[in-house]
Amino acid sequence: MIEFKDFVFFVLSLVLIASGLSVITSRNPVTAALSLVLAFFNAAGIWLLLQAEFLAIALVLVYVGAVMVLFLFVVMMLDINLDKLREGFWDYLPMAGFIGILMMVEMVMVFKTKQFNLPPLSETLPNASNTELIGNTLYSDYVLPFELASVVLLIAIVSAIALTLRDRKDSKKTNPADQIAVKRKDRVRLVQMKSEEKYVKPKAKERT
Amino acid sequence: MIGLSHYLILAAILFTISVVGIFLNRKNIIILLMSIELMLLAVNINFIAFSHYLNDIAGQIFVFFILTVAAAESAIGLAIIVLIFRNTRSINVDDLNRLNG
Amino acid sequence: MNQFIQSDISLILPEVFVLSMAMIVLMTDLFIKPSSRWIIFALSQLTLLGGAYLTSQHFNHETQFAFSNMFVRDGLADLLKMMSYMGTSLIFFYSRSYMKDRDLYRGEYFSLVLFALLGMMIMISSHNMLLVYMGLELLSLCLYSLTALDRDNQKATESAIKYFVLGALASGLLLYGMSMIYGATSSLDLSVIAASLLNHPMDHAILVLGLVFVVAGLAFKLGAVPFQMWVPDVYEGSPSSIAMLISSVPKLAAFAITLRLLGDGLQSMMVDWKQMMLIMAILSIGIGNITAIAQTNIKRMYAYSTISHIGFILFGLMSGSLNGYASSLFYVVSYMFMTLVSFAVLMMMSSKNFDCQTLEDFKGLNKRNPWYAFLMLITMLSMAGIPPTIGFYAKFMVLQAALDAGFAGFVVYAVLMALVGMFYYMRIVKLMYFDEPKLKNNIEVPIDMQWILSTNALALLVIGLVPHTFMEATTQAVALSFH
Amino acid sequence: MNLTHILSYSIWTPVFLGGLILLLSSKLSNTQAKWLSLISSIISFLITLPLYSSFDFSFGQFQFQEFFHWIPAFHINYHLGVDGFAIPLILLTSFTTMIVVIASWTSIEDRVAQYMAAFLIMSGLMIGVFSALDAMLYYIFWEAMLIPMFLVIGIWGGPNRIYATIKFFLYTVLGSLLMLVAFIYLYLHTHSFEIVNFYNAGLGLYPQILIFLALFMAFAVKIPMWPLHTWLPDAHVEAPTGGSVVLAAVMLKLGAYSFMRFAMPIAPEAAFYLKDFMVTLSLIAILYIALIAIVQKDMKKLIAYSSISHMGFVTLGLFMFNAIGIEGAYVQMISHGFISAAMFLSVGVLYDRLHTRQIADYGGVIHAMPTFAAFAVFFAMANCGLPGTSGFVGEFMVIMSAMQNNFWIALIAATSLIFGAAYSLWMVKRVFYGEVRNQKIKSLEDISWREFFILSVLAILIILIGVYPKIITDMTNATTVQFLEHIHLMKPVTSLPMDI
Amino acid sequence: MNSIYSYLAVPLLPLIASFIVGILGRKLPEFFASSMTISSVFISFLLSCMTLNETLNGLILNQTIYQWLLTGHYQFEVGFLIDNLTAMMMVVVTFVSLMVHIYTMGYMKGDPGYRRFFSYISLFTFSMLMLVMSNNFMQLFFGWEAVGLVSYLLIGFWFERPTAIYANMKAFLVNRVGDFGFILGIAMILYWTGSLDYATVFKNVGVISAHTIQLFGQPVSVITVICILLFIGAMGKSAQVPLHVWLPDSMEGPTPISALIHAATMVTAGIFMVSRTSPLFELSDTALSFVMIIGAITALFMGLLGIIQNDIKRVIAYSTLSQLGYMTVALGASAYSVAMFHLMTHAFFKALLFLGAGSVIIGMHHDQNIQHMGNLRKYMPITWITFLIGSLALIGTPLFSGFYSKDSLIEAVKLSDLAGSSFAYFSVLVGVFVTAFYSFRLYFLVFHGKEKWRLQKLARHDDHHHGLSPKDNPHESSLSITLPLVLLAIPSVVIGYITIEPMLFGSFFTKSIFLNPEVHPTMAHLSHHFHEIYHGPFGMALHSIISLPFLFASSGVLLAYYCYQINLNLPKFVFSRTQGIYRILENKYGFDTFNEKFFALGSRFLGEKFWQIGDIKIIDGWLVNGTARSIGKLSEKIRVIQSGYIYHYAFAMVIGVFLFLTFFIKI
Repeated sequence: MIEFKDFVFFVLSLVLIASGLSVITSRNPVTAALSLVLAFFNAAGIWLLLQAEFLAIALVLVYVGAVMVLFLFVVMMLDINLDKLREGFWDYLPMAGFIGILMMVEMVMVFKTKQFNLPPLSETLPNASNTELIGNTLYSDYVLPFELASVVLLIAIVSAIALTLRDRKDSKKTNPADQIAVKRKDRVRLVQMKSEEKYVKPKAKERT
Repeated sequence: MIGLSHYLILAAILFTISVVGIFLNRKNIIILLMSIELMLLAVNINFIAFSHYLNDIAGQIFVFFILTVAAAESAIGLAIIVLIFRNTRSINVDDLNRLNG
Repeated sequence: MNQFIQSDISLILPEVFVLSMAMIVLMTDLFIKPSSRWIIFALSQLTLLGGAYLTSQHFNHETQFAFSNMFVRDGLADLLKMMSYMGTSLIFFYSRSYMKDRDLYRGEYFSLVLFALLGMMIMISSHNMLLVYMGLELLSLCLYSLTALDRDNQKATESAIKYFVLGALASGLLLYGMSMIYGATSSLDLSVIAASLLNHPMDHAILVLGLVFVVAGLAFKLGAVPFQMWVPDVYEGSPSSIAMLISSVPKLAAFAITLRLLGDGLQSMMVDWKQMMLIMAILSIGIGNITAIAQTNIKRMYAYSTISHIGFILFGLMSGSLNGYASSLFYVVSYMFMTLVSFAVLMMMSSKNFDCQTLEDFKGLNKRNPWYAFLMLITMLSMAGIPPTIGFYAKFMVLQAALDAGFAGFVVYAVLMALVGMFYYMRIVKLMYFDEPKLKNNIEVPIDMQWILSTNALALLVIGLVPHTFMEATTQAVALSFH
Repeated sequence: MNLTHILSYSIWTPVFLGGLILLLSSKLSNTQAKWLSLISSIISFLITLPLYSSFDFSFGQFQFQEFFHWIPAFHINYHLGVDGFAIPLILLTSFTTMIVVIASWTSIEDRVAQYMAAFLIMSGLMIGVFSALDAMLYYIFWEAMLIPMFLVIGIWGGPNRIYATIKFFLYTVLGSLLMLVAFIYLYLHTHSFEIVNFYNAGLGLYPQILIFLALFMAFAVKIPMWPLHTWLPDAHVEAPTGGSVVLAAVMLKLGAYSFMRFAMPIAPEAAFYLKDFMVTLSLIAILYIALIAIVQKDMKKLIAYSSISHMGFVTLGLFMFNAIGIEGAYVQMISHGFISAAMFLSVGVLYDRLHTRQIADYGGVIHAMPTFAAFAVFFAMANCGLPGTSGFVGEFMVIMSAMQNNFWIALIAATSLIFGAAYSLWMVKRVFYGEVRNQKIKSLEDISWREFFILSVLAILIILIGVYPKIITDMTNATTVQFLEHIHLMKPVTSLPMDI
Repeated sequence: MNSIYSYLAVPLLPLIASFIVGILGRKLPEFFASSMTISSVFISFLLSCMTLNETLNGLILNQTIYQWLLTGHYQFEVGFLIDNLTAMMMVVVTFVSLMVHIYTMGYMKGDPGYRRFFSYISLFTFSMLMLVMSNNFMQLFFGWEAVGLVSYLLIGFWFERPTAIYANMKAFLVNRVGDFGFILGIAMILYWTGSLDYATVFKNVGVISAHTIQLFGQPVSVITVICILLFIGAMGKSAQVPLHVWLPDSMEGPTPISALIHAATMVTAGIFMVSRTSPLFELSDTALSFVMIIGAITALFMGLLGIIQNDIKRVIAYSTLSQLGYMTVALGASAYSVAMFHLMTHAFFKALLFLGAGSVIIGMHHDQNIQHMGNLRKYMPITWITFLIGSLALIGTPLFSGFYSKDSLIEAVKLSDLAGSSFAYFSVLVGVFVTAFYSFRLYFLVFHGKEKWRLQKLARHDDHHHGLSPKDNPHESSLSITLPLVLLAIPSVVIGYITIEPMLFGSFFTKSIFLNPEVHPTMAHLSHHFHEIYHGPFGMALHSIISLPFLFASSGVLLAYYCYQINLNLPKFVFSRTQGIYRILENKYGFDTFNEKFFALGSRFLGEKFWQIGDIKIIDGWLVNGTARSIGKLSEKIRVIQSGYIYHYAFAMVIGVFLFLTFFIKI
């Protein structure tokens, strides 16, 4: 007799796997991104089954709400020629699939050991809620990584700006500091030429 | 009866899918990034499953950080992709072979 | 639930200082004119000096933990941090004119490098898998963006995406492995993991599954075969100064987490990871040295040389003894100083419109500038492991440890491969000394860099003559950290 | 005179002076550099003289020992000391350096200071090899010495110098890396790098054989023994005269010396066990290489092959395991040091004038250069082992000792009497005798006073050793006795096979 | 003179003179060079005579001068053994050397190498004295090789001549082949007796005589092996078949050295050495037979070659070879003293013949072809007379010195009962005829008959020999040339008569040469004949008239007279009828061709192959460069893996993980 929870797990899992496959096989990156969103939703559901409510919510909020939107932005922004994008896929599939399946079988065989056939825990968790528990731990034992996580985010910001922010080439922006610092010799060059003699082409001087 | 190993097997399958995705995808770098997200998701499922069955919150904390970092990582990854697109007008994986040998 | 107390802060003071200074650098950059960038430079160097000062305050004390045993401060950590400061400082010095010439001499460069340094320091001191991961990502993210910093350069961006994708894959592998180990031991703390592995014999398969993934992730960071593929491309594609950074200091951190995760946390799995390392070491030494021969791009050659050096470092690690760890530590530190000089000379020879990249560019260096040729000679000899240079002792210690551990056949193999390696190091010497120069322009180097570079290169020789203090320091650091 | 640190002075004086000249190289004119180098080399030579005069030769143990802990972490010590085997070679080294400096007086024009400095530094390092009593110290000197030679051949060498020098380098390093492995193995076994402790390591036969083979690779390359010899002709041909002289006179001896210092006493049972192997290689060197020498068209190559053939006598003598063989090998080493140096200098004299080393380009040189030709014929005679010259003594002793072992070994060794004469004299015939081949030879100038001086000093030494070889064996007798005692202690010789 | 050091002067004086003349060279006046060396040799000669006198009074000195080498329990010393044998050799050497020195003053006048020549021959005198005075094998070997060196230098004295420099190298190399055996013999002596000192060796030799060694699977007596090896050395130096090939070619050197080195002294070193080591040879009949057969072959077949030679020096050279064969036969017959006796007489008359030939050559303006000469007695009386005396002595005319030595020798061979003695006897008998024939063929062609240089067609046929123009007359040579001829002619006549009794049958050699009368009774029989049948030297001469050797000799002379004085066409006719034999003789039995083809070309072929295939192709090409090349190729292959595609890189990583999983997970 399959319990309802188990049934939910299997449904979520199947959809998760299907959407995962869709991510890597879809022709259109937009489809892929949306498949990924679906995958995240299903994963969130599974996490709920595992009583990780806070993370399930966070996953939906952060990933579906922010990260995947960013992905979609980029996908839309970059004008990609879709026709070319699927060449060679089937050529490599047998090899890749073969290795992938073998690896999976190996891993699955490991998980089939008794060690991990733990029964589900009793429903009685510590009296605090999941979120509270995470919060308490995060700000005490895990304060150092938490601070570091902020640094990581800072780095992401700094890098993203440093890499992508650029002045538009066609804007006529001038730098006042440069303008003030300009000297006469930068702009005017006096060339002395003898009038009678044959014109000798002056050597091109490097501009300072 | 659903046990820990079910979750682990699910994660393993997802992990494999994402890995296969990385070397199956010849064309679009963005899908590579998505595969990586998928891979992290698999890892997260592992951690949460363990956390649940071991009754230990550390796993969930780890997932929290993985989520954070993964977000930052995507930002940088996308920034690099944008740069590539600006430089070569292509995000075709096959075009990225100027460096070899 | 632990309250973090004063002592926690005092132990982590160097990291705090570096972090704050990195932010100060970041902020300062917004408010100064491009012509006053020297302030940034000075601030950065000051950061390193301050970090070194703060680290030295506790130097070589007994092992102390902070932040719920997450953060460890021990001999190994202190030594590696000091070396990281030195390495980073040298990188700033060496890359100054190179970056200026390429218009990369910006605030982000300094702050990102300092953030990366912070990541490395965290890695070095981490005693918890989560912290390992955080440090690693801190470092990696900085390196990804630094690689792409020369953003209009196609090669740089290409190498950045390669580095990024493969790095993310490696992080995924590492995380997967960590999750397995967490599942098996129900802890992220390395000591607890070690203890629980020792006390509760676990199912072997699941641990090996975790171990394989962890090893793969670590091997990627170190650049060991078959996880080395990114190394040559990133070295070649990224600006020389960034390649210098990637090839040098992070190896210390990677070494540290390898040692901590495997040597400390998973020491009861030694039988397994020893063999994995052996395989990787053999492949790295072989493929690194052999492939390097065919290279015409000097940075790629350095990359393969790095791979072969990593093979040697793994040789030391896989001995699984304190002796072996110490030898690897010695190796990785001396490797860092060697590689710094080798890249520095490369950058010295580059000019505004010219990037020294190919072996040809080294032709006749002795005629153009005998002193740099001499410094490069020392470095190449050191890389090749010819006495009396530091590189020789590095190889010597590693081989000694490996032989002690009973890997006689592999030692002979390593030695033969080192011979193959000598061929391409000597080829550079040949180009510098025996060939006529192709380029005629003078090599102009600021006076301070001349001195620092000379000191650095001569140190390879001088420490080679009196290596004892250095050896003792590494041996002691390992002895203090592993009981 | 306080001789406590005489060995250190012997090693570091030339290194220091060489380094000084190197540092000043941009500021010195060529003439200044030459004189400075000459003075340096003379000082370095004089410093080594007390080693001879103050050594107690009746006592074969290590003397003039210096000791301090250098790398305590690995029990590596700065331990120097010499016995009867080392002193003649040290003197030979410092002497050769002096000769090389004088010989290169006019032939080197380019980067004189660097050239001279390389030889001075090399000289110090080679003395270091001869006097190190710590295996690691020895190894470091051994490898470090390669670098100046590598540069000398590569920078001042002939047209194919790069191939030659890289071959030289890699060949040598190949051997020495295996030696390093052997040393480390011994270190792990004895927890010391002291050579004396290695002697008493008490290894079984199987590890001994492995150790011996590893050391063999290093030393056999250096000597060089067939089939590891092919670097030598190339290196000699391409090297400048000074390089060839040092290479032949001293560097080859390092290999043989190391057999006496390391391979044989550390692994005596293996040495016995592999005796036939070593003897076979030596005999191949003597016979096969001599035949090759006959057909050489390049003078230097001919002499290089002749060197290999002569060094075959050294290894043959060593592996006869009797006093006369070992001392014969030793005398042969010293003698070859002088003779090969003289031969290479003679080729250098010709090369400086005509810039060719092809035998076919010469003929009738004696008409233009009678004095020089007299020297050349004399050295050729010494090279083919004429009694009364030093070349005879070593060959004689080794043949004598070979006969103690086996008639056929002696027979093959003695063929060198014929083939040695064949290649030496045939070269003399083609180069010096006959009618004047061309106008260039007719206008050759006879040797200068400087060249005359060097060649006559060498000639006198060659005759001296030939007439009174006891001068060398007096130095080695006591050490030889100990050496054999040590080896026989490890494995007593019951009786040597009598059937011939 | 009773300290050993006083004898040092004998060899050292010529050495010092040689060094002074050699090193100062052109800075010395010619006169100074010659007078200096001559006086030093003269003093040596006087001292040698005094030494001989002392030894005749019973002096035997065996003493070390200095220790040459000490190694293990072996010691090698330099020392002198002064006894009758040595003293006799010293006198012969210094006397002939002195004669040659004096002769050279005239012969080499005006040659640019005048001083060099004196330096060389003085050096030779030193070397030869060291050889004969040595008291051990090591020093013997020193002298042995040193005379070889001087011989090398002197044969190539005119170094611009290709033939000369070819001949000197050949001489040295062939000698080296002999020395190769010699040094092996020495090595065996050292091994079996523990010393190289004559006295010690001879003392210990009895102990080893019973020992055998395995050689090619056969047990061979140690003594036999030693003796044969030593004799190989003697074969080289004393030009015995098949190592004789260098001696005829050595005539490329100036004539005085042909007299000194290649006739009188150096080539007899082998004979001397065997006599000196008679205690060894006495113990091995096999070795003696070997010696005898080699000697016999040399004596007969080399003599035959003399018949067809036209170069005056070559005729004498083959004669020398033949006579050396005689001496060797005597050694083989265990008649060492006879060999020594013949050595001495031969030294005088052969030196005389060579010097006479030199005089003729000067007279003929360096034309050496006897077919261009004739009737020279008219122009060169002294040379003629002395040359005739030399020839008579050579063929063994009774009462001449050669007679006594040669007849005794033939008698000794006849009496010997060793294996091969009958063949040897046949050879030496026929050899007498042959000797007589070619000697007088030479004599008649040179000193009698028509003056053939006056025939126009013969003039200037030769490139570098000047020759006499048809209108010129040869002149008698100067005093410095004729004086030695006369001085040598005297002993050539009388020395045999005077010394046969003490040398052969008296006690002269008894202390130097060891004889085992029970085994080898030859000398005893000979002595018996001499004393009981002939009653002294004169009786011996009378008796010989009816002996076989005399018959052979006189018929040889008569045949020569007939062929070259009466029927001049006969030789040509005979030669044309016996083309095959003539061809063989002309090619000298093919030894030269064989050596050139087999040894010279063979070793060069081997060397070339070893070099090109062994060194260049296999070791360098395959092993050294091949390894480098294959690593390079491997490198090019491996770098292809680094394709530049991310998915390949990722694939590599995943494969790595996969393989690790497969290897390490054990479920």
